[in-house]
Amino acid sequence: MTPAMASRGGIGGRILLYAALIVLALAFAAPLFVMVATSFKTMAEIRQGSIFSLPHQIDLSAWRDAWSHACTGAYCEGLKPGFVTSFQIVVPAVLGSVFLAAINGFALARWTVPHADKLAAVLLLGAFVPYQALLYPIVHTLGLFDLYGTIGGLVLIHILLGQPILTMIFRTFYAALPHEIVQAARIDGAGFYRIFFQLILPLSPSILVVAAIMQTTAIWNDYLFGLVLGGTGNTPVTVLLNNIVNTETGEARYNVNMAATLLAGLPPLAVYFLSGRYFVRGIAAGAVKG
Amino acid sequence: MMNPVNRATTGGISIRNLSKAYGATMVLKDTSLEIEPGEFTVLLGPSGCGKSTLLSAIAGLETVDGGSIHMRGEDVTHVDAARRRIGMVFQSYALYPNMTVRGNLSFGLKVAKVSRNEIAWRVDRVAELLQITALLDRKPAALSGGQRQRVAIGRALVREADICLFDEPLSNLDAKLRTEMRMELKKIHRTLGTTMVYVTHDQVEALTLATRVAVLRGGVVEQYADPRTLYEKPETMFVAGFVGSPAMNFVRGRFVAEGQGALHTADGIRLSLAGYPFRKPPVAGDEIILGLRPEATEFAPASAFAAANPVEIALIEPMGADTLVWLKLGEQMISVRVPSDRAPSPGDRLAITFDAARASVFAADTGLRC
Amino acid sequence: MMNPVNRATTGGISIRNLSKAYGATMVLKDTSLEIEPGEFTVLLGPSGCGKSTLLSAIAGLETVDGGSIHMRGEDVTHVDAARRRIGMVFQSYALYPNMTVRGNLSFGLKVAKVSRNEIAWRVDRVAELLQITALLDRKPAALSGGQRQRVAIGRALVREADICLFDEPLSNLDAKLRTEMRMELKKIHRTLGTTMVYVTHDQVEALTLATRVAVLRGGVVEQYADPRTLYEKPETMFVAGFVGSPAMNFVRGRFVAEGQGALHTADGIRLSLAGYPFRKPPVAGDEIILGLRPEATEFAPASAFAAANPVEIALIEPMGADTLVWLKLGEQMISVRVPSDRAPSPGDRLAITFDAARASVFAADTGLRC
Amino acid sequence: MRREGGYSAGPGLILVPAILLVLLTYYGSILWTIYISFTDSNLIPNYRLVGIGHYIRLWSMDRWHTSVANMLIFGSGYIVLTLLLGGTLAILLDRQARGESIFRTIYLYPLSMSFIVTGVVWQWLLNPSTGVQQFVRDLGWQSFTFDWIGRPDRAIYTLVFAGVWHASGYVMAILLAGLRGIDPEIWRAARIEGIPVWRVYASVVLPSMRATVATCVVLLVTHVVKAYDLVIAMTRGGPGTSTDLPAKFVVDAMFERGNVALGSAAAVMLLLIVAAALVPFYLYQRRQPK
Amino acid sequence: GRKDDGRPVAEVIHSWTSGGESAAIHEIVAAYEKRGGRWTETAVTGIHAGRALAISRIAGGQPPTAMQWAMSRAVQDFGKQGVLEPLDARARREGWQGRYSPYIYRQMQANGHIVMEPLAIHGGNWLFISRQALDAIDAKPPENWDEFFDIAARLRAKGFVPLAFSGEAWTQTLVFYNVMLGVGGKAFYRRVMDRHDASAVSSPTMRRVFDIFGRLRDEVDAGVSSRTWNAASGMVIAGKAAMQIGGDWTKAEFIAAGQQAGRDFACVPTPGTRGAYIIYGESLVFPLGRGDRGRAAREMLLDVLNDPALIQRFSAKKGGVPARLDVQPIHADACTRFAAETLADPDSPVPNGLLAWDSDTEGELRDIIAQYWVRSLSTDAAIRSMAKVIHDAA
Ligand SMILES: Nc1ncnc2c1ncn2[C@@H]1O[C@H](COP(=O)(O)OP(=O)(O)OP(=O)(O)O)[C@@H](O)[C@H]1O
Ligand SMILES: Nc1ncnc2c1ncn2[C@@H]1O[C@H](COP(=O)(O)OP(=O)(O)OP(=O)(O)O)[C@@H](O)[C@H]1O
Ligand SMILES: [Mg+2]
Ligand SMILES: [Mg+2]
Repeated sequence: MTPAMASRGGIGGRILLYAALIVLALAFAAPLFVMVATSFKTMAEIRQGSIFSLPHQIDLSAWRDAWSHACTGAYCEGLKPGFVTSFQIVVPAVLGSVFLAAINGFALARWTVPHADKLAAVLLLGAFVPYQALLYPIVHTLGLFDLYGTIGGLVLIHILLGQPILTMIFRTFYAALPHEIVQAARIDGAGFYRIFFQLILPLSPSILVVAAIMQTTAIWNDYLFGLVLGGTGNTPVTVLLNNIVNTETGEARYNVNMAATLLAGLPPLAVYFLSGRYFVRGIAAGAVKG
Repeated sequence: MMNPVNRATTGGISIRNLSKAYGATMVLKDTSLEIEPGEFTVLLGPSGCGKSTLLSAIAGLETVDGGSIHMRGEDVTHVDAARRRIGMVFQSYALYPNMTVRGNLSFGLKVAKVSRNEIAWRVDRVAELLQITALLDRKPAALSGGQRQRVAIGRALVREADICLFDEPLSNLDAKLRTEMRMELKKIHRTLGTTMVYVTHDQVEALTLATRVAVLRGGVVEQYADPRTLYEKPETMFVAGFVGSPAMNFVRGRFVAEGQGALHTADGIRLSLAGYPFRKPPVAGDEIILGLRPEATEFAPASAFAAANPVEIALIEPMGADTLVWLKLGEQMISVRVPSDRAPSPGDRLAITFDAARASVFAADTGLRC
Repeated sequence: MMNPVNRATTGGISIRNLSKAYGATMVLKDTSLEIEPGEFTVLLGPSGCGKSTLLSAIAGLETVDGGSIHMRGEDVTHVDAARRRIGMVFQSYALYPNMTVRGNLSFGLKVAKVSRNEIAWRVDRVAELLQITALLDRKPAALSGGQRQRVAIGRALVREADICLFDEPLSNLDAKLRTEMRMELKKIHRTLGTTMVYVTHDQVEALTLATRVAVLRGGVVEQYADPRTLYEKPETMFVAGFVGSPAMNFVRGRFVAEGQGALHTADGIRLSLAGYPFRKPPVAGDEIILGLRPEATEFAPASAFAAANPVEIALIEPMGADTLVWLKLGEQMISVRVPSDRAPSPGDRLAITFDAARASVFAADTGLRC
Repeated sequence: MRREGGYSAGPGLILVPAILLVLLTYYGSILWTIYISFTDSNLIPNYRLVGIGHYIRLWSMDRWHTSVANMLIFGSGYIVLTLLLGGTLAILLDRQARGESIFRTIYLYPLSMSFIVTGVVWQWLLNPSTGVQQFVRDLGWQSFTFDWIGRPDRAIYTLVFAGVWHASGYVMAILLAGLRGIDPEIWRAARIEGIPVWRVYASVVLPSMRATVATCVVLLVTHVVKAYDLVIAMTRGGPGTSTDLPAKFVVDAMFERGNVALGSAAAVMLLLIVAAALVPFYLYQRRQPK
Repeated sequence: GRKDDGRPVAEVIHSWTSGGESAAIHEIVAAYEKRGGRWTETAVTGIHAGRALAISRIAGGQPPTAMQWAMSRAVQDFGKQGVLEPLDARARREGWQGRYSPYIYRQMQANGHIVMEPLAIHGGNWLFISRQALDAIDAKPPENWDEFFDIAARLRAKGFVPLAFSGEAWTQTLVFYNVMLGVGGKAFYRRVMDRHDASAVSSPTMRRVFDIFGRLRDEVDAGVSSRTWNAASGMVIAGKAAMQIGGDWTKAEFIAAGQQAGRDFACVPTPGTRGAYIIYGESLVFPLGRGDRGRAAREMLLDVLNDPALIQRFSAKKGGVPARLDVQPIHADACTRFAAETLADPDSPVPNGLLAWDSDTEGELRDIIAQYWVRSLSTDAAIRSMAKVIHDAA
């Protein structure tokens, strides 16, 4: 869409547009407001007051506790230790899974792969298996290859489990690319990888961002595999968060819980925010007629 | 670019019994075409007749359903496009949107591991030739239609392949540039001896550039001949009607054996065919069609002729140097091209004359030349 | 389609001092153009000169940086495209990819709440006209380049707006179809009196269709005149060189006052300008340029002429009916168009003759007609 | 979608190991799960076959029927509303709004927050005595009632709210990436024809993004099928068993109720249901002209 | 990081993650490391996650040295699968039989082997009452259900929510068992819970249990269904609600809010349950198969746990009473003292749901009770379903 289109509908349309955007943003942010407000309250205030009220005074102790004091087992070091582990898992797993899925999606969409349709469908079906049902075989197999309890094993599993949906997303996206561009590159003598790296990847910033958002979210927030496959010592943030927040018979400190959740959510949020400029770019605009 | 490397004998293409369907639509039907090394073959035909499809098949971009393609003497039917070593210009440009013009031009060379200097040199050379030097650092989205097309041509030329395919490469260029480019292509073809297969709608392009023109109709090659033959001795009515602009006029009637043969139209007009070199004269009474080129037809004041074929001016189309005069010959319309300064006035009554030796006669039933 | 509704007086367009830049690139510079109601204006100019941009500005698809556009007497500079009530054909077709051809044609009418019957009738009519009836149920992806273009034209025509904009609508059609479509467009224009603004590269289209042609150069209108005037009395050298195909020949030299004036070239050739209707004759010694149309130039056996201007045949380009003969006049190249049957043989030595009254003379410094 | 007729070995080389590994992970696990469902595994898996008893018991359980019925109710509401809201957001953002990046991040933020705690916030918001109901009553509308979370017949819809809030950003991101790939000339053509913007979206843009929309649907279906955290965080399946979902049924059976075989049988049934639902979809996709 | 310095590494899975729990487990960690071992752990809260982790690790051949497991039927099933280390030799050596009450000692065995070591005991039949509320109506804590409803009515009149309650199914089940114990007495309770007597379910007593349990629905407020038990405690602490039924872990909420047992709130047995103790046991089990290194760690950990002082400190921080009879609670407040007194009677322990049933049956019963609570099931239907489930389980 060209900037000229922005003028469409005039000032009135613009005001309506922003009104809609803002109202929706407020609605989306309401739970966030409750969380932030709660995180700055003392427990006494939380018990007494309304969830919508602003804190009487800003109490930062919950944030401090969540970051470095809350207990998550024998140790009371807050979420802090988990961040390193989580980054160690998320960075390679997101890069690996997005990258692999992009290649596979492109190959399935635009290249002669025998039975690509069926392959894609069979692959996709995998996305519907509840992960819990995969748990035992995965633990068992990882154990066989001595990968159990290692970050490497966990990364591998995240890469594999992300494939069905990601591959589908990339395949759909690449199928819509004007195919003459790929043809021209083939005429130019470029092989699969060159076309992929020099032509296709630069054309896909928006979908790469989508995939990265999906994977960052999924892997950062993954609890089950991080818990079960991480083994001892490789405890990601979510497991710590869960230990802080979830309690069956211990006391609940909602302010700490909220602060911890907000803290744990920051890295993905940063990814969403930073990915913005890549989103704005359209693809292929105008390079192809017809 | 202009390295006088003689590749003249390397780039032959032989297309044998090719067929291709999209679902139920048969696009190519048992198409065969022998393109000699160094030849400049133009594919001509109405929109949708399968020109682009045939070109794609040659490039290896479309799988074919049957038949084979040989290139440089080798069977390449199942060889990947990337390994056919050709250049190609796409009808839809297909520029790489993420790369600048320079990137578009040098991509293929980089792939081929041409040295940096050589790339820079070739790109500059081609850019100059195509008058796109000033655009080298723009991306395709910031180019006009014609500019994009020139970049697309440049991308094919810069590779210096011994086979080059063009799908209507000049259609979005202005006349001046088109003429220049046409001459450049001809020069390139002469210098390099590259085999060129060229799809166009433009008669002038087809006739000036081609060593041979293949006229396609519904995926079938109707005639494959040098431009002069094609123009003067079209084998079928379709070719006759399709080649030449303004188009050949057709006058329908029955063959009568008077004199050396004549044509009688339904509304009583008689045209003598004296001097026409029949291959096999039709039987008297057969329905035939007389093809007259607008420029090979003239008119004279009506009085000088028999009252049997008076004509009336229906429409006058000025076309710059010439003017096209549309005449009513009985119920049939005929166009005559005259220099603009000799154009008659609307309403004048005239009669036409023509040289039967330069006309064409077709059998009405088969459409084949008699 | 052919409803004889007279809209002839409704669709005037007045463009005043328009300017538009893309970043640092000034595309339109103080462009003005008065298009009378019912006029058929063709925008002609080299690739990248701003034709599409000007058309987009008229359509309201691009904001302009300065100037104003009036339509039907009203200022529409800031009126949305949707409310300018126009039809438009895009250079890149811009068909709706998810809809069939029928859907593409009828979508706008449906939105405008035209009755079902009326829609069906109009679509069928237009489809027939454009020979796309058989394609009505296909989607754009399954069409050839030319077929897409016809659909795009259909989408504009079916709206029956009193202003219609065309961006190279016929560039992907074959000659036959192009001729037919050209005539159809002319007929439509006559019948409906629609104001048409038409971008093309095709000389023939420009000259046959236009009531007036605007020649653009770098976003500036160089001349805006009827085709005949444009062709015969180009105001600038640029127009002279741009309009007409094959292009006008230019002979550069100095004006000398001998007889009624003559041109002396650097290599000693003398050409008499006797009979040329100077507006304001140049000063003797001024550098001037003589423009000769290839078809308004003839040659005679060399012997019949002074030894001062012998010519040599450099290249012969057969173009079907005619042949273009390239001559060397001293160091300068001149093309002459002759009927193919009267083409000379390569190597012949000849001399050229021309009618100065039909030539053009320009001042070399300003490029303006003298 | 036209596929190039190439015969390059490149894509085969990358596809085979990657996809095989994915298929092995999923289908190996699925086969294992199928096997286990025919054994008498209880607390931990074993390999003693006992036949189809678990399937019979499964289909005789009210709770399973409730789960499946809930999945249909929740699934349709969730998918339809998420698509509508996500689509609306994508379209609003596509209109060249200033601050797009900020709005986009706000709409995406729910994704980054762990459901463990956002679930608590939603509980508060939906709780008649602390949340929206009380808020509105405090504003003076005393008769306002919004107590769905406590009503067995309505609680399932509250899951829809939270789910839509959580996932709309996803759908927005995917659709936005698709919208950015639409040929800008199409917009120009539509403007000339005087077609209202919404109509262009509805009749041209979204239909030509059908594959992308389908991707979103598939993605959302996987969410529905796997919906576990959501229920746990919001209602724990209650009131009673009124918000139970199949994934929760599976996990409960396997890990809480020490009945791995029954859980496996439920997982297998779930997969069969999904496969049955996907087949028509797949056939429809294939029938589309490419 | 998995440094290998030759020290026996105890790898422990547990779910003691909240502040008090963490302090408790830290006592064990400190003792273990003092002894020369290295402690690594996977702490995980949530019964599903914990089980998923534990079972998948055992099934996947990666068992931990020890794992926390509530004393339950499930652990006995576990033991029967042969995946837990028998502790018989050590039990004999250290005289475990005399160390635990007979009831608990019975629960420690599977297939005739000792397979778990209990650390602390919690009680499940407590009624917590806000002093402020009691004072407002000038009443004493109720001893039976009639008194309970009487007090409830008066509390409501004063603007209190009589009973703070949550929407979690397990709390509903806990309260149901409380009512069953209070209404039917120990004998009836054991008939159902120990002997799995389906006919008891069909008896009029059970109908009365359901009725009274059902009447509790009138004593709670509107927001009950989406509340956690902690939030329910918060209502009592904040003075909005008056009473809460629950386990002694509930006390931790009151303590954390700065309240004192006896002064700010009272803890008494749920009406009709004086002299009975619904028992919850916190214990460790030791999966088989970690090789020599694993065995060394396990033995060292068991040696550490043999120390009565450690158990005493652990239980104190954990908020329960020591599982061992030979260890006295320290710093006991009113509630703990009362619990210890009750437990001194060997006839007082009765099972909680986990001890009474295998997990599958327990879950099904929980579903029935939860559905009854929200009126998705009538009394008749609930009794019928419950009878069937218990009949099938027996
Ligand atoms: N988005 C853009 N950004 C920068 N420059 C642009 C952009 N669009 C067009 N231009 C430039 O503006 C000039 C005019 O473009 P326009 O498309 O109007 O040319 P045109 O006359 O239609 O040419 P053609 O005949 O090749 O279609 C060209 O030089 C082109 O490179
Ligand atoms: N993907 C497709 N599916 C179905 N039919 C197709 C497809 N592509 C092309 N066709 C049809 O095949 C025929 C030949 O197409 P092709 O593009 O080769 O024509 P062309 O001769 O290049 O025409 P033009 O001069 O208009 O570009 C056309 O009738 C077209 O409608
Ligand atoms: Mg084509
Ligand atoms: Mg243009």
